[in-house]
Amino acid sequence: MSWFDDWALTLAVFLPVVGMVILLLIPRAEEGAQKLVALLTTLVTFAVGIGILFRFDYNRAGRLQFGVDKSWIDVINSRYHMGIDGISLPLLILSMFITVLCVIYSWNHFPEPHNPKAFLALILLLEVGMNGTFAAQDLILFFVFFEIVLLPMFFMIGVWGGPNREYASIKFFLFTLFGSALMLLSFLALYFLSDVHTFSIPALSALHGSGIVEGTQTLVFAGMFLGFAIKVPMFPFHTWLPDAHTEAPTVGSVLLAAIMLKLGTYGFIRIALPLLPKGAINWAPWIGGLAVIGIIYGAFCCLAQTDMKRLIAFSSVAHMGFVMLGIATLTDFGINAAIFGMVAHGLITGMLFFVAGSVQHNFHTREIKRLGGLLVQAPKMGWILGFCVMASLGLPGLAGFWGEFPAILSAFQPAPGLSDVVFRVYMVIAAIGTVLAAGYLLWMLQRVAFGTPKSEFEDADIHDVGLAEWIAWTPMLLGIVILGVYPNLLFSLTNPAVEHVSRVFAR
Amino acid sequence: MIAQNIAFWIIAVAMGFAAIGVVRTRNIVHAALYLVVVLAGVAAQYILLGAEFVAWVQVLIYIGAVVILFLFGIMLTRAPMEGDSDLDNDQRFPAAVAALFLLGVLVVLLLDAFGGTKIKLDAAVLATGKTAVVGDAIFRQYVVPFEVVSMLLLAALVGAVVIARRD
Amino acid sequence: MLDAAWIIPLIPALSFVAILFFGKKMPRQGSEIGIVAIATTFVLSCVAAVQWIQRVNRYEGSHQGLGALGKSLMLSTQEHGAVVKPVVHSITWWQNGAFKFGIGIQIDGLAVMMLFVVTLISLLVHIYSTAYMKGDIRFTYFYAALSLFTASMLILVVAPNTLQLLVGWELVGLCSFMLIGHWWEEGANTNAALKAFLTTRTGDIGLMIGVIITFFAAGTFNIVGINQYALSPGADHTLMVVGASCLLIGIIGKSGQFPLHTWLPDAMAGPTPVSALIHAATMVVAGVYLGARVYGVFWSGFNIGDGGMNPMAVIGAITILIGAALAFVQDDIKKVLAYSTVSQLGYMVMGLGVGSWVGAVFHLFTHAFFKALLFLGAGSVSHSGSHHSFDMKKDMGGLRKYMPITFWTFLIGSAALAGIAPLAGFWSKDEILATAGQGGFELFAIVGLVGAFLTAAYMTRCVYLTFFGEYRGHGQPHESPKAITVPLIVLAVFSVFAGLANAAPLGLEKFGEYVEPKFAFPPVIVPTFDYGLAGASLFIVLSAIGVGVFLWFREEEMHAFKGLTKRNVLARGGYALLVNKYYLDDLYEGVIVAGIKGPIARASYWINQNVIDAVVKGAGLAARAIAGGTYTLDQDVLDAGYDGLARETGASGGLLSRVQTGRLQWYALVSFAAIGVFSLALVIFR
Amino acid sequence: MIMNQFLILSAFLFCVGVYGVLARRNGVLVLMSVELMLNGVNLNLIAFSARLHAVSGQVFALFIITIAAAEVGVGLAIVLLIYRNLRSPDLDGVDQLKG
Repeated sequence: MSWFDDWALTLAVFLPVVGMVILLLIPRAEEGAQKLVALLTTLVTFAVGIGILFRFDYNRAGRLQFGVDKSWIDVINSRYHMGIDGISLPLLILSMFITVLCVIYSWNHFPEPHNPKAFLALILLLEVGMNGTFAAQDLILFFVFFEIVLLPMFFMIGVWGGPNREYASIKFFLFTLFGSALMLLSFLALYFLSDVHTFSIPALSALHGSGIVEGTQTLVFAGMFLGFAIKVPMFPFHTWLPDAHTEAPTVGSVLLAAIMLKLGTYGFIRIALPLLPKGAINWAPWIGGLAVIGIIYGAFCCLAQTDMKRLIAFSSVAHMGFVMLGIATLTDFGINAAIFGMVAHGLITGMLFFVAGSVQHNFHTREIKRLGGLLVQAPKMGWILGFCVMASLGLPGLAGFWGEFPAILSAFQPAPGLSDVVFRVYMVIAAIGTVLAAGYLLWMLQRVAFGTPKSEFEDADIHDVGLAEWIAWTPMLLGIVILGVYPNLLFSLTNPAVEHVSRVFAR
Repeated sequence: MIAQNIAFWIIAVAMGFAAIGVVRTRNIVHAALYLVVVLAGVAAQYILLGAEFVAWVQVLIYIGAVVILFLFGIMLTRAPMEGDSDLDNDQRFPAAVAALFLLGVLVVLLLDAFGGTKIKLDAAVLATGKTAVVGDAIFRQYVVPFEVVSMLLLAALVGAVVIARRD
Repeated sequence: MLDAAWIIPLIPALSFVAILFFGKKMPRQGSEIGIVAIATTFVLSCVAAVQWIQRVNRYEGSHQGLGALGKSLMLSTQEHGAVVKPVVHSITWWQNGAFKFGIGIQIDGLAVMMLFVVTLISLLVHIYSTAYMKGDIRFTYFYAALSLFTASMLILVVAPNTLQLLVGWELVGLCSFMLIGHWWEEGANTNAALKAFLTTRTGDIGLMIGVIITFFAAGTFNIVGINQYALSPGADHTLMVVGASCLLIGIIGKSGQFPLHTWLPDAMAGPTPVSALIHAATMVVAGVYLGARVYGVFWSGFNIGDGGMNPMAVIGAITILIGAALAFVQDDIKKVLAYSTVSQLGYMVMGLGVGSWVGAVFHLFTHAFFKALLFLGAGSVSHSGSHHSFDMKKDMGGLRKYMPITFWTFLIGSAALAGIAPLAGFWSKDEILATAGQGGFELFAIVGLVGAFLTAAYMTRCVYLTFFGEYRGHGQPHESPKAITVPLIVLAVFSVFAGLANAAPLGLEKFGEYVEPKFAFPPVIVPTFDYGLAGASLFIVLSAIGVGVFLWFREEEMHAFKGLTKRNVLARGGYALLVNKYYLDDLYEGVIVAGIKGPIARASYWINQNVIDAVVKGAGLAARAIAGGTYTLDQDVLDAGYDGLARETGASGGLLSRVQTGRLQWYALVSFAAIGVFSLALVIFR
Repeated sequence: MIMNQFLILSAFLFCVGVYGVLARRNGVLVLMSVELMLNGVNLNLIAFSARLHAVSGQVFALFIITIAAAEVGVGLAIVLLIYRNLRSPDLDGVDQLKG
């Protein structure tokens, strides 16, 4: 099986490309074949993921495994360097997993203007970018994959989106592109400032930014911060998110919420913190502050929403605030919580967007005011919505809690060098955020699911959860429960790898 | 060496005038003929530099094929054969400035970089120009680019047909 | 059984899953699964209780003399081996960094007592509901939720660490949300459910932060560890004060203490059996249970041993008065009971606050029986007597003739609640008051007595309006079926005799002996039975009943009232006072009752509805307003800023677009010029 | 011989070509000017080949010649197309990219 160890990541990243090429060769009329090819591709990719899960050495989760290190662009000493450890593994698997489910969900939910061929090809391309980002261990490689993701999402929103799609897609593109430009600048700065002139992430993180003075670190970190924070998105760079989510097709929203937002937080953990520890310490209080502002602010904005999808989108801002708070503590505790929060948010918010998409599919509206009595007309969907709402507001026993509570907990005692008092204030504010979260989510649940159907939809032809939806949703729902009941599945995996990251900050 | 130097300067001056003729003449057919002079001069320079094979390829392809192609083009587009003042556009002056500026920069750069460098035309140089040597290099070292260029030619052929086809 | 107590919460949890998936296919729609599961847990809990008692006895047998002292002696290091330790088992649940978090069980007297109470009440509620909820559209779902509710509460009860406690706590909140909003077609019900969840969740902020603070202070989530740390001389007092205050906020939210009690009456929107479960055994007592569990933190944080005043006792005392006063002006029988619960929970919290651990827990124990009895009785009345209405003034009255079992059990429950010796409520209330009086909290003892007076009075009113006078409803009242009356009788028996578990003058102090932890427990005082106090309290209660009888019975025709005093024990007790009605009339009617019934009660209700509730509502509205503002800010300022930026870019683009002639050669010219310039720059700045 | 003889000559050819490309209106003439530029580059390559005794310069010159032929083919086709559409081989009329 040693060939598998060598090739697993390459396969995981580039199999979707193969599928995409095959997909593009199929004539446009044969939609069945197109769907089948897309499904098979994602399934085979996911199978590779399963293989990785089996072959992964959990006793050495802190080290890079499945490493590939081949020469790529010699001139700038950038290499085709991939590898995964306990931090990337869950996210990589999540990405493969969600993509499969998205393809299944798409089976009979293609948004206008239909064209499954292009749509599925874009999903596959998106998967390349996402998997690649989580596997890349070279800054340039990372950047390339990071940017690949933009393109399919841009088209997905711009072509298959809602009425305001052009505005949303361009806003999304410009925001993220602006961030990545500064990020690339920071990468280049790192290359030239470090003594070894390399883009290798492991090599650079082994240096811990030694040789770069504190002021420079702070500056370079600022560039990365912008790049990643826009992707996360953190307050006040979040305004692209509600528009993008509102306009994006269901699958686009799911992928956006479940995976793409994690690219930013992942970037913080993988690149920004280990490469520039001093910069991180200088920035951490500000990041934490923006994070808690995001929590409260996102919650307030949620309360003011009339559109279901927009509400969920703003709730992402709040939830990613918890993740960022965990990261900002710079402790292993907080970062573990953050990774858990990322995975949990991926599953839960992904599910919420799925349900919102199906609601829109049935009612042709997302106006909360016009909805009501979902439990009467589509009881299963209503229950699933209730379940997701409960998971999202951080009910213990479901996945959301384990991202939220430990993040709050970690803020009590941030890494040495950070002010205890400041972070304890953050802790209290974040705790208040949990109540607001319960408020807006239950408020939405009440108005969408409870009560009786409004008169305009009394005779509407409403389909409850169908087969494709069941197949796509059940694994996610199970995932939410399993991670909620036994969180150690994830914590034990991420912990060794996170300790590598946080060791620099420990006393 | 002196003979070669003299030959260089004669050819170079001829080429220079011919080149200016290409871009300044008012008769489009004359331009094509000036171009022949320049191309032949370049071929001669190749020979001076010992690149015999390339020189003959230059003569065959450029003078034999490309210039004929141009003449066809001139005829097909029914360009005015006699003198026509309207061959230049209105950005002649800025274009000249840009070109001269570029030339100045290049000359300064070249003088600075290769001020005293000389070329010795010895046997070794002449050996590299041999057809066998060039062929060897193309079909061993550069066989992949060669194939790619072949594909390119094919594509250009098809492309030219597709573009120019009357549909 | 003590070591395997993890099975106890597991069974209802499995039953929840089973009912969810197979309930609809079962002949009785899943109710049988729930009942069998809960019955099994009840039996197991009894076994656990017996084994715990044996364990304590065995221990005391081998440490003769020491054991008797153990309770009253201070915990010190020498005695570590000499006290009964709780049975603690824990496995690693998750691990984060250097911290390991366990899940498991901690079984001691308190846990065993709670297991018994929770499973018993839950079992009776399950049985009761087969009749009460018959034909409900979501019958199966109701049973599933009941199972989950019980499971969550049991998880909370057996929790060996604060984290598991928090998990159970939140799950209990979820289940109460589901059950209060059981009939979610109606907006009022879902509003109540939301209010309950959000209010308790507000309290949960406190709990969450309290858990975090105690964790960082003690370095562990383990309850025993936290208590040990809190009681050790080296404990950080500041952290303990803050931690205790935060935990107190959690208790206030969950146990309906002033000022977060407003959700409790609204929670009556749920089905009556659920109200019984919430008020007697699960949801609201979770707060008191938390207080009893990590008592060390409160003891140390609030300096309870020193007497005087502390936030916990004050909150409890205020709640007693507020709740009791509010109960007067309710027409809805369930709301009377709800406010009564608020008031009784106040006793428990105050009991904890004044150092009467045993009293508070004992009151929790007895209260569970009679309050469940009262709620189920009210449910029985509405089910069979008043056509599914809970309005005492409009749809009830005179029901004692039609529903004798319900009437007598309700009467027993009321008497127990009012605190008439020798029923259950008397003993537990007296224990709290005695401790308060002897532990330096005299003021609170007086508040407790006032509360007792009010309690007795409003219960008299409630009983009168429901069961006496003329029937005012429109249905055909009849006695309820067996599934309803049997639980009532069982509970009535417990309401009568449960108090004897800790009746000092009768030489029975088993409750304190077996329930009170000996390990990592603060040196609470054990009050001596005070006949004076007990007598005073009894007198107050009886006089209150008399006043009540006088006030409410008198309003009806005289013959009904006169006949009543001959037949009715309660009324006869108040008869002596009625004889003297002429010179007491002004006093009662003019001052006390008019005061209480009129301005004070109305004022507090008004304050409750218009100030406190308004604060809750206002907070909601303000949040909405702020939300609107924030959103406007978001859309009009931030977003507009970005859009403006884009527009500017566009405008400058327009300026530049004149350069775009569209002509290839112009572009080429620009390019070449640029190349020239850059090359020159390269040459110069090389 | 001095290296710069050839290099400057090639630079001269290149710049004359640039002028032609920029200033000529007729498409065919523009293409001719492009040929001038390419020849300048070729001369440069051959000069370096001689200087460094390396055959690769000549090989690249050959490639360029080939590509130039292809380019003329496609380029003339485009000019023809322009002529057919605009009734004139002039490039001034091709300004659809105008902003």
